Amino acid sequence: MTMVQAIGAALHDAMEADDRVVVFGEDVGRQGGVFRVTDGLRSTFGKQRCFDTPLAESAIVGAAVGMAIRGFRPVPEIQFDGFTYPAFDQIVTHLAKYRSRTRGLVNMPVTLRVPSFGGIGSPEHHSESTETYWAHTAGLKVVVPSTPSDAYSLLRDSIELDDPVVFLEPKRRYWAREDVERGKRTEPIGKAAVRRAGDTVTVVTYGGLVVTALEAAAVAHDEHGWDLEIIDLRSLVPLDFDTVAASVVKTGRCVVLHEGPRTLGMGAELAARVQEELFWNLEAPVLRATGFDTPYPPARLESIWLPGVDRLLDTVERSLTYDHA
Amino acid sequence: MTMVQAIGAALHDAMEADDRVVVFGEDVGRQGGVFRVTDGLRSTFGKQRCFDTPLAESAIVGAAVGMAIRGFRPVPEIQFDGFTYPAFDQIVTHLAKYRSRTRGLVNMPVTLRVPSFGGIGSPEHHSESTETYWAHTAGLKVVVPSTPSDAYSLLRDSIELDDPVVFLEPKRRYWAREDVERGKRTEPIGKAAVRRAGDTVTVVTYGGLVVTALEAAAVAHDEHGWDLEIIDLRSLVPLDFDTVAASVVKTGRCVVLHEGPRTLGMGAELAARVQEELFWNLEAPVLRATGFDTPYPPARLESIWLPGVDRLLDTVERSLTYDHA
Amino acid sequence: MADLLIQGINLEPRQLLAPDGTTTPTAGLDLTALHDRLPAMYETMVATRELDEEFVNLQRQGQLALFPSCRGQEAAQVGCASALRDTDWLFPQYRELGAFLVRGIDPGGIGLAWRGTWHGGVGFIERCVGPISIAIGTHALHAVGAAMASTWLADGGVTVAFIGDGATSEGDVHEALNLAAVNQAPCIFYVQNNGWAISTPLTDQYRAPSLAHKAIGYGMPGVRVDGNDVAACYLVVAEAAERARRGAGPTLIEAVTYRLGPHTTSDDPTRYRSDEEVDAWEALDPIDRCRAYLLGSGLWDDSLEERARATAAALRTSLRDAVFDAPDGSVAELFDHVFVEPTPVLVAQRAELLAELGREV
Amino acid sequence: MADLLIQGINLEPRQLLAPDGTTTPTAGLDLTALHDRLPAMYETMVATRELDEEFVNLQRQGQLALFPSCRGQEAAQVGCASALRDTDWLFPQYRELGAFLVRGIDPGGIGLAWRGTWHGGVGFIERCVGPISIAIGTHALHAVGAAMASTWLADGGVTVAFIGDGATSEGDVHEALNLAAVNQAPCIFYVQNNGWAISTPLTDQYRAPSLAHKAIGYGMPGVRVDGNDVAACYLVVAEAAERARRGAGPTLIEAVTYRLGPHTTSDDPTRYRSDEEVDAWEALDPIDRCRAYLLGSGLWDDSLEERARATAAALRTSLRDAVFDAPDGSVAELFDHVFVEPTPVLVAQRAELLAELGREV
Ligand SMILES: Cc1ncc(C[n+]2csc(CCOP(=O)(O)OP(=O)(O)O)c2C)c(N)n1
Ligand SMILES: Cc1ncc(C[n+]2csc(CCOP(=O)(O)OP(=O)(O)O)c2C)c(N)n1
Ligand SMILES: [Mg+2]
Ligand SMILES: [Mg+2]
Repeated sequence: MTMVQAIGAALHDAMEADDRVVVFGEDVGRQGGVFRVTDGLRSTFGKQRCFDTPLAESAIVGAAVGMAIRGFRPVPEIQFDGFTYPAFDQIVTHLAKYRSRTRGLVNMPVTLRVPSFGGIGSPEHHSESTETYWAHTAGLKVVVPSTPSDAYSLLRDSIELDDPVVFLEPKRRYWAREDVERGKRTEPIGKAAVRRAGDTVTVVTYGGLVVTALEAAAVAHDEHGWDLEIIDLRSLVPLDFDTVAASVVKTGRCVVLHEGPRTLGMGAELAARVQEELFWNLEAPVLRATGFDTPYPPARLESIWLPGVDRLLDTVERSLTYDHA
Repeated sequence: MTMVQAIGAALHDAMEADDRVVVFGEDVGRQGGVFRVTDGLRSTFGKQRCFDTPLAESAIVGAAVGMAIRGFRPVPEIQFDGFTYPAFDQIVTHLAKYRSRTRGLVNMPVTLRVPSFGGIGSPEHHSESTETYWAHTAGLKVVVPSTPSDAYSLLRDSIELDDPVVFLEPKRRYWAREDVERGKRTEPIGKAAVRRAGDTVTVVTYGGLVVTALEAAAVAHDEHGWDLEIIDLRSLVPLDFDTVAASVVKTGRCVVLHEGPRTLGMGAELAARVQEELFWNLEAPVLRATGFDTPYPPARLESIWLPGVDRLLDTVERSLTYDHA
Repeated sequence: MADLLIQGINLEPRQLLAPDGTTTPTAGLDLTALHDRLPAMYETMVATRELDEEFVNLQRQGQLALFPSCRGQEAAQVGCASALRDTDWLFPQYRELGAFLVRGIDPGGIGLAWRGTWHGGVGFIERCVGPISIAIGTHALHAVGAAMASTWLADGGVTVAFIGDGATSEGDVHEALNLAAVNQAPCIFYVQNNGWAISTPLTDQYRAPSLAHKAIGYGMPGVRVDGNDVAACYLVVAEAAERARRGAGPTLIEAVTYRLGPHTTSDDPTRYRSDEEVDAWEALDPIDRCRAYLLGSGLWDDSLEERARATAAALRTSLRDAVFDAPDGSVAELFDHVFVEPTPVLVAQRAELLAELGREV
Repeated sequence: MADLLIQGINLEPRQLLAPDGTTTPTAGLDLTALHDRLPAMYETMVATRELDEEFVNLQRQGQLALFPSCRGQEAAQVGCASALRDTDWLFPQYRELGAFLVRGIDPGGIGLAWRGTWHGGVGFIERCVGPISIAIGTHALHAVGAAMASTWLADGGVTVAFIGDGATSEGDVHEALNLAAVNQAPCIFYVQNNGWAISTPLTDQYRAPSLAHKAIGYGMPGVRVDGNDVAACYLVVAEAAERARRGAGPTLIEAVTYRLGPHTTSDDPTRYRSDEEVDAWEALDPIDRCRAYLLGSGLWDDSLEERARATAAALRTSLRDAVFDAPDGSVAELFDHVFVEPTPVLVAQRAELLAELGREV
């Protein structure tokens, strides 16, 4: 099953399990979504439970808030990462705060699905890393799967959760295949996965770059004899700091890998946390292999702009050779 | 002169110096702004150069982009921090990227003034710390004055700059008084100020909390004999890391103070940078004295939620007593 | 009057009660059907006016941080809310005290919002009313989502979004109107056009012949109503609600009224509007008008006024009791309501803050 | 036809040329005044059609990442842009190839956007055209700001925002229409209603009688025009531009047309629409219609077709030359255009990346 199919299966199974689950967004109905994620849902569940909206992202999220107030469990889709911005106010002002504002009386079991990140040669505004905006905003959970089976499981969990989840789907992994056992849950939201054990350097990452990190680990092992420990965060809020800490205690070195701009990217928070809590365990500073502080580049430049195996290995090497210069 | 008056004077002087400068927003004309910052501008410069807009923040920023394309230097106001969110898309998608998209042909000399942050007992959505959203977004400069004379000077500089600036005005300092010499510039954007020299711990902050830090420094000195070095960043983008670094080299300890939520607040970026670049200079991890990862509290709870002298001194003490636990 | 019919929408607001309390000879509407309801609406309007004054007093006494008075808009709010069922959802902006009282929301719970004890107020949701919503225009979309949910639940419910004239300029209100129309959602957009958005007059807010005319661009009915005529407001909303309940979709109603007081207690309206303008609207007071009609139509009896004053007094007392020197609430609650289960970061931060407070004591 | 007049706006689009190329006997508009302009518009429509095909070819050959064809919308775009001055600003969405050619934008510069060499394209601003704008609806506000600037500069300029039917649902378009109306900005909102927003049909997009009807809610003139009639599009825009230039404010124009091709080269329209629908619109081809009129009115001469084909061929060649295996551009440029002067962080990151690339070589 591809990740696209796994997500589609999760939506199907969630809709089957609970008729309060409704799926909507731009082109998710008739067309089954521009990536075909929602293919078949309209014919299976009817157009009341899977429908096309007008071209209005704020409306998509705002209406979801209203539906949640009335007991539904909306799973809206925003067509691409960059189009969450018109809905920013509804997400930050309401989706994130409604529970607080109503003193816990109204939950927001809304899962906002967003095909996200770069790497597939898309046009402008289609490759944004938005996670900092959500993770900094109190009241949102932020989930980023990296494999089809996790995508299935984390999406089912997200839909069942009574909190709002921004569910960032790494488009560049949409066509990755894996055997997915339908109905089976992997680890819950809030639990990171150690994708490869190692004791040389801890690499913390998520989403589409988990594969990059694993590739780099293979090279590092073969060419340098370094054993990288690769941690896939799976959710950024809640953050499974314990798993990160256990690894850093072991390796003494940590590199964070993400593709969004470096300034105030997740690497900033992880570096801050790791040095705050594991200061004396560190043999070198926490380093960041990331995208740059520029707008996301045009398609032809993305492969050199994005952090790949080279940038990660350079950074790992800097960590390993760091000394009292 | 109060900070309100200093900002008003800067607007006046900028409009007088350059007739391409236009000021607009909700209630900035007839009323002179809800804080009276723009008082008198409409009568002095006419309603073409200082005007009220409909209640539509995206329109305010989007129109500013269009005016800038045609050679104007718009200085729009968003009435309160939380109301930048409806304009988020225009700010992030266009204001920040227009210069890149046009390959440097079109500058965006737009200064977006935003009465910001908490501390004055305002209702919901009127006390937001938005700086992470802007500082993480490539293409925006982010300026935060802490004194009336800096507010005057930094605003004049921002308006003269050909880049877009998000100008965050700390409301709680609006009524602070200082002798402001009209026309005089303090240090330029991108230069931090050492507000108090000291060699015990470096405290990095900005905006309304600079005063808090100075108060804490006085207490620290009197009660504990600690000499805090207080750095006022003045601009978050560009960040004057050299000034921070020089201080940390001297003190070996650093605490970042800001009022927004801790996760991915400016403290995260500063901690990451400091440990990346000054790892061997640190005697303790960079620590953060901040707001919490909750929505901004109602007025009656803000004073205990906001980081004050106590929280800062506790954090300084943790830095000083940090050892190999 | 024909020249007031612009593009099929009547610029002359629908009216049943003329300012002097006589019946307006309009549209053959039967006012007697309302006779059993009018006394209660009168009572609520009086209570609203008085409770509003108490809010202002409490703000002056430093007990509240801020208050936005609804003085002058009592008929628009009470008329509208009275025409609905208690299970119909209302999504207010912030100035809808009259509607809150119709719903029986405890004044203290409203007061806690303005005191700064809890954002959004307390006791709203339990009455099918959204929390006080300060981010202008945003709640209109919640109303549409809730209305769509009503259709799915087939609960016969109608949802009302209260919107100011200023709010109509926000993108969210446009998206809400359009989404409701496309889905024929049982939703009423109830615009209180009170002449001002803080200091911004209508001429700087829109150029349409009226706000009701915006309905045309969404393919829904639009109607103007005299917002100082409680009977007309009631009937226009009742009609729209009936239409919505039978699946005929949303309606945009513009209630033409006036904000007699300042925008909020922090505002100084003399900076932007004339006394003459205010005086002209004072003469159109919605409560006086209703009383005059009740008197003229034989519905009046002095016990009504007594009852109204007694209700008002009780509400004032209950407000004072709830907010005067009210305790600040617990900071721990802030952490507890962010998520259903706090994250590890929140657990740690909560403990940190409690430790800090403990140390301070 | 009277029943098509809904709330003062004619649902029957204005038309000068009937589908068979004869003159529609409408509104007494004088077509002969357009005779010296029609051949050039025909030429540009043909060039647009052919260049559009070349774009599609290049995408199939892997030279472009994506392309949104404007096939079927040539008259709407060429007619509109031809009615304006070269100094009038245009803010396109992304599908306006016809308008780009009227402005003489180099096809290669357009191609670089779709190849993925530079966001927004190259060579637009120099021709008073905004960059390709993919974030739907957002650029409408830029048009209003630019139009307000025109008023202040007293340059007699008119600004046009090109908007899709889907785009009308976005909050930004509402805010733009309202802001333009309130300021009586010299701005034209030119909606190409091409029947679809990707897979979303008009019935899921709005419920107004037409998109032109939205004008009423903003207090501006609204007009429907046959978007496959280049003469009608020209005249309607010329009228609106004249009105705008003399300070009479904005206009909303709905050009009723059809997207004959897929949404983009990535789209498969058979998933959501019928061949019959497409065939019906193929029969209304705007280029055929213009040619038929030129033939019937004696304006035709064979050299016109030759010239058109030659122009088209030259544009195709110029596009191929510019984009085929075009170099990727410099990553350094990315850092250089973020700000006027790069920040220290950007200087460092730029050096870092160049070092990384250097090491790779
Ligand atoms: C998104 C947003 N922008 C700005 C404000 C500041 N503000 C508060 S009330 C108000 C005016 C609202 O006018 P209107 O909608 O007419 O309602 P009224 O106050 O007249 O009842 C403004 C601009 C806000 N609360 N929210
Ligand atoms: C804000 C935003 N949301 C979603 C999209 C994805 N998208 C690209 S084109 C399109 C449909 C646009 O339809 P319309 O405005 O009718 O223009 P057309 O493509 O028909 O020319 C959508 C939804 C986008 N580009 N921007
Ligand atoms: Mg108002
Ligand atoms: Mg379309």
